[in-house]
Amino acid sequence: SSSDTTHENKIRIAYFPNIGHAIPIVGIEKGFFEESIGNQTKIETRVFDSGPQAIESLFANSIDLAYVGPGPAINGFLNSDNHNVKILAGAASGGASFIVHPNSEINSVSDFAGKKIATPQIGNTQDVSLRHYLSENGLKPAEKGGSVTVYNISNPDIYTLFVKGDIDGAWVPEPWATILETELGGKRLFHEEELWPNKEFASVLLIANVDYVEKNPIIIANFLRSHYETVTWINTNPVETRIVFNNFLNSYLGQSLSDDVIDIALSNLVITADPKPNSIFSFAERADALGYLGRNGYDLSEIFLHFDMNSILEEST
Amino acid sequence: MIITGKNFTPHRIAFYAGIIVIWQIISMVGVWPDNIFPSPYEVAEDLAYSAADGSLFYGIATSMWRLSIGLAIAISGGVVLGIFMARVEVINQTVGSLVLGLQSIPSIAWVPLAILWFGLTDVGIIFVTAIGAIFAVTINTYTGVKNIDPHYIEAARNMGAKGTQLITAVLIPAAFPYMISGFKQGWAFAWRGVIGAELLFSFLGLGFLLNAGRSLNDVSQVISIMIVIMVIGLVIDTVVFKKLENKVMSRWGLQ
Amino acid sequence: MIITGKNFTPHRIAFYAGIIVIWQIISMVGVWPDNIFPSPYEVAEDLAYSAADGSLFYGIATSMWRLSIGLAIAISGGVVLGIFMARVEVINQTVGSLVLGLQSIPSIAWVPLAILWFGLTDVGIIFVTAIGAIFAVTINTYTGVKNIDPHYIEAARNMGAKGTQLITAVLIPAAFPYMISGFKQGWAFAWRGVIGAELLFSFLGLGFLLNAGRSLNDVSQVISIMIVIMVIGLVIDTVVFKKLENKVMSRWGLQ
Amino acid sequence: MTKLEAKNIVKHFSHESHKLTALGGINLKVEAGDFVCLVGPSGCGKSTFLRIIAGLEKPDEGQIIFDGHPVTETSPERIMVFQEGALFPWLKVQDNVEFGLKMAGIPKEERAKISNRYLDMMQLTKFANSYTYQLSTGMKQRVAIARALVMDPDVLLMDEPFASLDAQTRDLLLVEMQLIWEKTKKTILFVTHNVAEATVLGTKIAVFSNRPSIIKKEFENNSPRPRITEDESLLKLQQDILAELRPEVKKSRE
Amino acid sequence: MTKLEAKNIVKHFSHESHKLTALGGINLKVEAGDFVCLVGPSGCGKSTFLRIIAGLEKPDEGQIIFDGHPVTETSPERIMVFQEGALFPWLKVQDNVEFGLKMAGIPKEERAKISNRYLDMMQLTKFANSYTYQLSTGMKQRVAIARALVMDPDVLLMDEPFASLDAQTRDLLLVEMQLIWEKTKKTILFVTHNVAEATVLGTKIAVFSNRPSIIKKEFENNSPRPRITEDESLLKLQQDILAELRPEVKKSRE
Ligand SMILES: Nc1ncnc2c1ncn2[C@@H]1O[C@H](COP(=O)(O)OP(=O)(O)OP(=O)(O)O)[C@@H](O)[C@H]1O
Ligand SMILES: Nc1ncnc2c1ncn2[C@@H]1O[C@H](COP(=O)(O)OP(=O)(O)OP(=O)(O)O)[C@@H](O)[C@H]1O
Ligand SMILES: [Mg+2]
Ligand SMILES: [Mg+2]
Repeated sequence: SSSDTTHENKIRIAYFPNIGHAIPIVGIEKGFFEESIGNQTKIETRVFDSGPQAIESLFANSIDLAYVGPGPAINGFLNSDNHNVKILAGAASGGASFIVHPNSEINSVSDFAGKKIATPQIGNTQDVSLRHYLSENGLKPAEKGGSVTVYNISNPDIYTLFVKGDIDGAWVPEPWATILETELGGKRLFHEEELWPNKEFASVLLIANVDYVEKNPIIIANFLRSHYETVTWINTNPVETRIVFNNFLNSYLGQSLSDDVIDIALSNLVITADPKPNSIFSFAERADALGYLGRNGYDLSEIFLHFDMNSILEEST
Repeated sequence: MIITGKNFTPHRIAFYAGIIVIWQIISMVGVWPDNIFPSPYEVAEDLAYSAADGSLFYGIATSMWRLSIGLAIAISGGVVLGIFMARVEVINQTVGSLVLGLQSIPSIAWVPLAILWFGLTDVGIIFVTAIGAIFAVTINTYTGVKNIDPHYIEAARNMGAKGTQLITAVLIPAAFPYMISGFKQGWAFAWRGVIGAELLFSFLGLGFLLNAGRSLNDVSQVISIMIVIMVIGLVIDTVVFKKLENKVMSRWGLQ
Repeated sequence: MIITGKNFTPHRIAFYAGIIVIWQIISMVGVWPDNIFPSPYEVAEDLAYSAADGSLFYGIATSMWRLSIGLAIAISGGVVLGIFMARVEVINQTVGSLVLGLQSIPSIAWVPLAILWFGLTDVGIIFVTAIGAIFAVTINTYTGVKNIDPHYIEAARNMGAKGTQLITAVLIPAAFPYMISGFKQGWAFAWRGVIGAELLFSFLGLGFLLNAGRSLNDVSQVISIMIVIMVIGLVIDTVVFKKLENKVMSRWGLQ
Repeated sequence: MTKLEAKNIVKHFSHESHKLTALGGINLKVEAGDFVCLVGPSGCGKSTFLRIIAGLEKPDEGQIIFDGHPVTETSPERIMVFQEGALFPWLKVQDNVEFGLKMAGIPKEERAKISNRYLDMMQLTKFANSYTYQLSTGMKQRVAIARALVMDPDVLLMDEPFASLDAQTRDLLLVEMQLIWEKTKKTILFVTHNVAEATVLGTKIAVFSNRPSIIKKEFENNSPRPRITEDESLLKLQQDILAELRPEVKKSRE
Repeated sequence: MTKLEAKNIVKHFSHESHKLTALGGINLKVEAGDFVCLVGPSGCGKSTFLRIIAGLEKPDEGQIIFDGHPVTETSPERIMVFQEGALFPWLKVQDNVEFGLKMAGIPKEERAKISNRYLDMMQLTKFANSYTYQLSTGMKQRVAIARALVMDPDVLLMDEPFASLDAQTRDLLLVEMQLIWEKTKKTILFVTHNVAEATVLGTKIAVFSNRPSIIKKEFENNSPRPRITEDESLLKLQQDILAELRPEVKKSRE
């Protein structure tokens, strides 16, 4: 494709303008990544708002690293040529909730029948969780002849539907869960992690183009190091994280969120570099049961890229 | 729907067969990896699969009925508006200019408003469809009417044609060769609008299937649905618009 | 860019003023909550804001240059293709039918392919823009050429016009009144295509600003950008296409 | 009774490189039942004058008084046969002929009865179902004449209706026109470049001058009817008219 | 030397309700330098015949031999003046006239020199910059004639070129046509419905029968030139031609 020149002195990173992507946002805005990689390598960033687009860009060799949810990470791995897209690290865990519309009578899963529920995108993390949750509770979505109508519609549109009262509930990531709760009076029925073993599941992962990693081990090692360091910084500086995040929103979208929303949203998720492998495998099982992983079976045994950061860093110094 | 031999000429068949062969060769040579450039075989397999489980036909039927209503609105609205724009300068200056402006807005930007006004209903999708198609009909009707030989209108008025009579007996038939072109485009844009709206509303139909393919990064499903969309477009063009066009053209002695 | 008094007639001004007043009334009555239906005042404020910090003008400039290239491709390709479709039945049957089929595919469905083929570049956006616009140009050129009075072509051939000469000296000028209509639509669809592509690529331009507003549910920013898009559409239509159209029409004695 | 009066009709046109006064003040009084033939050099403004009478064009000065009222718009009371036909290509010949009747709301069978009569008169019965592009130029002209005659208007405005007809067909139609006029006592304005034709048909022949044109001279013509082209008695009048015309054409050469 | 030969030209057309044989086997030999006038009833197929010679229409049977070769396509060697003008509305009068010269790649100044000569001949100099909708019907017809004459073709095919001209303008052009023909010894085929005009111009007058038409009779015409419409010496020939024509028109009435 047309955009790639030499990769030697360049690393191209994609992420979303969401609070779950605090690592790359803080890492870029505070200059942590730049500092760690050194000034020989130029960092280019792209801000996306959907997983599939990030995967397409990886496939097209337009980016080298991306922060995405487990759904796209798995699809990216399975659909890539020679499994050229793999998970390098975790970035966040948790951070999705089920929000009930103030006028809706949903108090527990037993009230879901006949209701209209939204999730942001087919096959994304919340969508798989919702559909799995429904089937675990003996419910089926309308298109399979069941009683629950599932809408896959983007977060801003979910907001509009919430305002109008056209939906009864939505399974959404942060900060949308908090926005629906604080701005529109929605009721948080449960945090998604409550449904998972150990109350944790990977919600944002760092994935990479394997070719790039193999060609640029030192850049990647340095990058990963600052990825880990940023995790620590965020967890020790939540207030400053909020400020950085809002500054980013302001400069990128020309708008920011209220401090409350960010604080609550941030407290509802865990910034961690642990990819929580078990949650990814069970997520894949659920997605497969929904027919999302193709007709030919799937094999995730290679999905994690084994990358020995420490020995490379030692060698290079 | 009778597809006559004339519509599917040897040339056409050879052309499409050629495309498929080239496509297969490219995918075999491996210029692009399989995940971004699937082979025709894989696409056909996907198609067969979604045909077998019925989801394809259900999707087609859903999209088609939304399209019919949206297109009907676009055609009737577009013809009326186009005629008035061509004949009444005030309307051209006001409503006409607004339609034109509205047309520059991508359907995707309409979706939030459609949701706001109509909710997640068929009506919302039909609105986005109609708004996507009306302009092509309007502007072609407008151009057709503006370009009518003024002598036809003079003769008709001299013989007593007025108001609605003038419109139905002269303006519409005289502008018809261009209006067909508007209908044809209106059809294509409505088809496109309905798919686009379904994709964003993610609410049944072919657009939904397309979105599902994209969300799962399943390029061969995306391409298979795109092909279905195209084929339906071509068939309708051939059995409806080409026939209409040929008939009108031969009447006017243009063939 | 000189906007003459003629283009902004009292009627037009009154019409748009009326719309704003009605809008203000609806927002004051409070049919819909403010956060999804802002008042014109809020929208104007937002507009002023993004104009003040320069992002608006940068967005406009970026979108406009992508549009120019995409539209140039669509117009030149569409004119050539339209002429050949009208004159060479084999091309009509093959490439022509393909264009028509491709046209039914919403731009949104092109985006994944554009990313795969061209990467996250301006080229991808230009591709989506050109593909969105080419069909309107093609089909209007086709219709225009098909509807040329056959006597013009006979007379020209009799006087020795052949090949390219016939095309440039007869087919294009004779079909020009309809080709303008194609350019006008091509422009609207290209404009729409560029915004849509920017929105999906999330890559600078007005479409990006639209998406930014949408991402944060800032409806007043969304509407303010939609208005900017519309106004640019209207201004271009008035200063470019209306002028061209009036000139050609008056030459042909149609006004 | 004065059916129609042109009062000082002036009409200007603007061209790319100059302005042009087509009609320089036309005055003409037409009594009910007059058959007025208009002759004049090519481009002097005959068609323009008929169009103004029909209400299809506004004069820059002066006015047309019709039945005592100024003409403001076109109306089926004054039906025009256009010089260039203006047949509707989307209609069959018969539907073209019936167009005005249909607009007037006359039922189908009655329309067919009327149109068949005139199609027969114009020798077009066989072509009733043809489209206009399938006709020869002379046939089109006959359709246009039939389309006007079926309307049975108060005033007929005919702009060189026989220009594309062969001499024999024209002779037949000259007879028909006289019959129609005598039977219905219509008021007819008839533009022609054929002086013989003018003298056969007209009760009055008005000669246009060169641009800016006025009516240079009017001739009365009371020869007995039916007249035919070969009538010796019309020769003198023809010579007189030609004598008026000749200098006008010369002038336009200068 | 035979310039042009029509060998048994047959042409059918289909209409909505019937088939029609326009040309029923036309045979005609035209020598180089002949001025052949074609006369016949309206709708008999004169225009169709010229179009076939021009190569704009294919005969269903027979062929046209031009300079020893069968005609397969149109060419500027045989330039046609269309009965209905076919002027280009997007070009100014002068550009219309120069169209063929431009196609032939003749430089601008030379084109202007040639076109100005013919615009003057047609009394259109003042209208060189006008568009065609700004012209009267007769003026348009003169533009069409000029557009053909500038081409200076081997064979000129003229389809009722003077039909919309007044008698005086026509007389002037009859003189011009004879001058041009004598000076350049062009081969001309000239359709007209005016028998006097045919006898003034033609070295040969061919009379078409009614449909399915054949050439019923050919007349030689060796009267001395220049001839004018009023020439007494042509009267006898005119009577003979009319006598041939009359039954044809009658037949078409039946
Ligand atoms: N394209 C066509 N389709 C069907 N019929 C046609 C077509 N062109 C000509 N004809 C028929 O062929 C016959 C001859 O037409 P043509 O125009 O050659 O006559 P013409 O002798 O030139 O008559 P005129 O003197 O009226 O111009 C007519 O009866 C006409 O209806
Ligand atoms: N729409 C127009 N725009 C500009 N000039 C026009 C227009 N219509 C007519 N004219 C001019 O007005 C003059 C008179 O035209 P008109 O058609 O009335 O002549 P006419 O007497 O009918 O001629 P003909 O015998 O050739 O039909 C001409 O010089 C013509 O150029
Ligand atoms: Mg005239
Ligand atoms: Mg003819």
